[in-house]
Amino acid sequence: MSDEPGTLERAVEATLFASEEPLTVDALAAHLGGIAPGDVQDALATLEARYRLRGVHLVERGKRWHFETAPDLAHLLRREKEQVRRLSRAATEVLAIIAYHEPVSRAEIESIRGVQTSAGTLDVLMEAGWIKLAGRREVPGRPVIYATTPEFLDHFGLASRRDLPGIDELRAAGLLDPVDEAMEAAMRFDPDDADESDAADDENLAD
Amino acid sequence: MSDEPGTLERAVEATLFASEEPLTVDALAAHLGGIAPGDVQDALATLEARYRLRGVHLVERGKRWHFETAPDLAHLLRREKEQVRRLSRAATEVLAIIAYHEPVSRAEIESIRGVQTSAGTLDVLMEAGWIKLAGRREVPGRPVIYATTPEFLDHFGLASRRDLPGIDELRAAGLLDPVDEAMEAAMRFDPDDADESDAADDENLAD
Amino acid sequence: MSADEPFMFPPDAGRADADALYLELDGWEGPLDLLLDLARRQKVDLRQISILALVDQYLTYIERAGAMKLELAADYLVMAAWLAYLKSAMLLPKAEQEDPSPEELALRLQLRLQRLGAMREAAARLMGRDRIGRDVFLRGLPEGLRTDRKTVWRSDIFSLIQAYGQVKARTAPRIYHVANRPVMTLDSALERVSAMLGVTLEWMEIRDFLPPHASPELKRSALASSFVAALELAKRGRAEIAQDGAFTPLRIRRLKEGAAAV
Repeated sequence: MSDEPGTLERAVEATLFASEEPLTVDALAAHLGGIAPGDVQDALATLEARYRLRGVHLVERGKRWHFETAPDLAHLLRREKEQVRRLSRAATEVLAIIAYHEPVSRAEIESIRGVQTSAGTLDVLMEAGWIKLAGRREVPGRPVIYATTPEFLDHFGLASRRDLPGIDELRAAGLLDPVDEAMEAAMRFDPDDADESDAADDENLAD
Repeated sequence: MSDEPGTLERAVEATLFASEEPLTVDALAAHLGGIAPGDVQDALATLEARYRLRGVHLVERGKRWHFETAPDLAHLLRREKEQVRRLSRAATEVLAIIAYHEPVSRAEIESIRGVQTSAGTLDVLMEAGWIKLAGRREVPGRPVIYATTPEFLDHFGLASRRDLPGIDELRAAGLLDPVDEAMEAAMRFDPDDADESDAADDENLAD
Repeated sequence: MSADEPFMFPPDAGRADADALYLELDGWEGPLDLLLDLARRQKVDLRQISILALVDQYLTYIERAGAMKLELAADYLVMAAWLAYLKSAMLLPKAEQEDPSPEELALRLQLRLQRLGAMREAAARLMGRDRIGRDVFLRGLPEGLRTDRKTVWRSDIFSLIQAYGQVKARTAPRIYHVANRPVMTLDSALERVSAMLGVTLEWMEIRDFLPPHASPELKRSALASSFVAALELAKRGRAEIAQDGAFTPLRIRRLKEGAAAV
């Protein structure tokens, strides 16, 4: 650390080191006594760059910032007892479906998985703090809908939902659209012809 | 952090960051897979120097190393937030009675007010710094007696208690008229006084 | 058993033993899931799988499982029945097709499998990310940030003396004043009417009994009292009352001693 850090930079650094949870720019600004959020943002950018090569990184997850160890050092730090909850395959699928489709109802989850989802699966994900109730869908029956939380982004190292692996490709391929919609699109086109060419099919499925 | 840190340095940095307790050189060396303690010592020295000007310092206490907030930034860890609240009617009455009659016991306050006074009300006035315990009345039961403080005079802009208007002056100012409104309010069940719980009392006290 | 490995036995291979099959079933949740695994084992793009081949595999699987006396979930059997129907429809000549066509049903199934496949892959990639507590770690000993709330109480001298004034006003001994209202009591009316009846035997109108210079309020009270007094005297047999019609003047006259009341 050859060049001397600025006062605000040091303050942001100390606050994020000490904090027990990730902090937003606004929370940092408020904690530091009403600093302009823009200045905090600048300090975060400087810090992020400074730590980029270090054993500890400054990262932004869902608009909240925290320090964490560098991913390449994982092998040194793995604990003897696994801290991470092992999810069942059902739970990982449900989590992925919620993350890629949110907000989504239980019926929609089930229509993708083709099986009923036990209440326990959603409970596990709620308990982990990765999904939350996100209101109700305004359709008959007003089903509850689910969405992911900032803790989800945090845990999986995602800056935002746009960072979900492959989400752009899946969306472009129409694989995040409901089957009914894809059916309609496919029927407009003769499916036999569509099968001839992948490109045509892709276009067709991407609504 | 302009110059690139060494591998061991990064490993030590990440390990100390993630550790739930301060670590000795030997513990670090063992954790990192049998590195020579001398090399760990060197890495610690380099790190200590690197962090010297930062918002977080690497420090050794009793042969154990850990990161901690730079001493000059310790104030960031504890913030005080001030919240201004208006004294409730009940508390104002009790304060006025103490001011006019001091020193006065709780039983005396109640007999003047004509209603029970919760302990919470007196606590609030103590917290505000406007009343204090002024010993005990030498009567059976030796009840605690209360009096006002210099802060009380200060806050209310009084040079001394003699500046408080006398009964005749109050009457002349119409403040002794049994105003319908005042009557009505007084006859109502007073939740401040009825509720013994401090928490509920606090809520009620904030008008 | 990892999710990515094909954990199904090949339908035409006899190498899977009963235990393995049982375990596989245990881990599965439903027909789509099973179909997806069958489809994947064709090692082709999901968009190009042969639904016919898939149906064959599934039905073989159910047959095998059934033969092993496993309790198959209703889901499996419903799907099996549906697929058997789909297969027969696909084998029939086109002309005899109903709506929706087997092609449509097959396409729908294909689309569903694609979507489930995409989500399974996404889930695997998600789980493979650098996860907190497994690959990256947060600070082990955070000092923690604390915000202490302090209440600053506020009041003013006017509120204070007003409050005291109100306490005093509320607890001061109260004196009640009852306004002197103009009334004639029944007793005085009785006295007055008896006295006036004593001077004559002629009929008198009730309003002649009222005090001549009284205020309107007193007159109303006197009228009521005098009327009640007249009734009382009539009851005692000392007076008689007459009225010619409703709302006509009420007349009163003294009765001679011993005479009966009217």
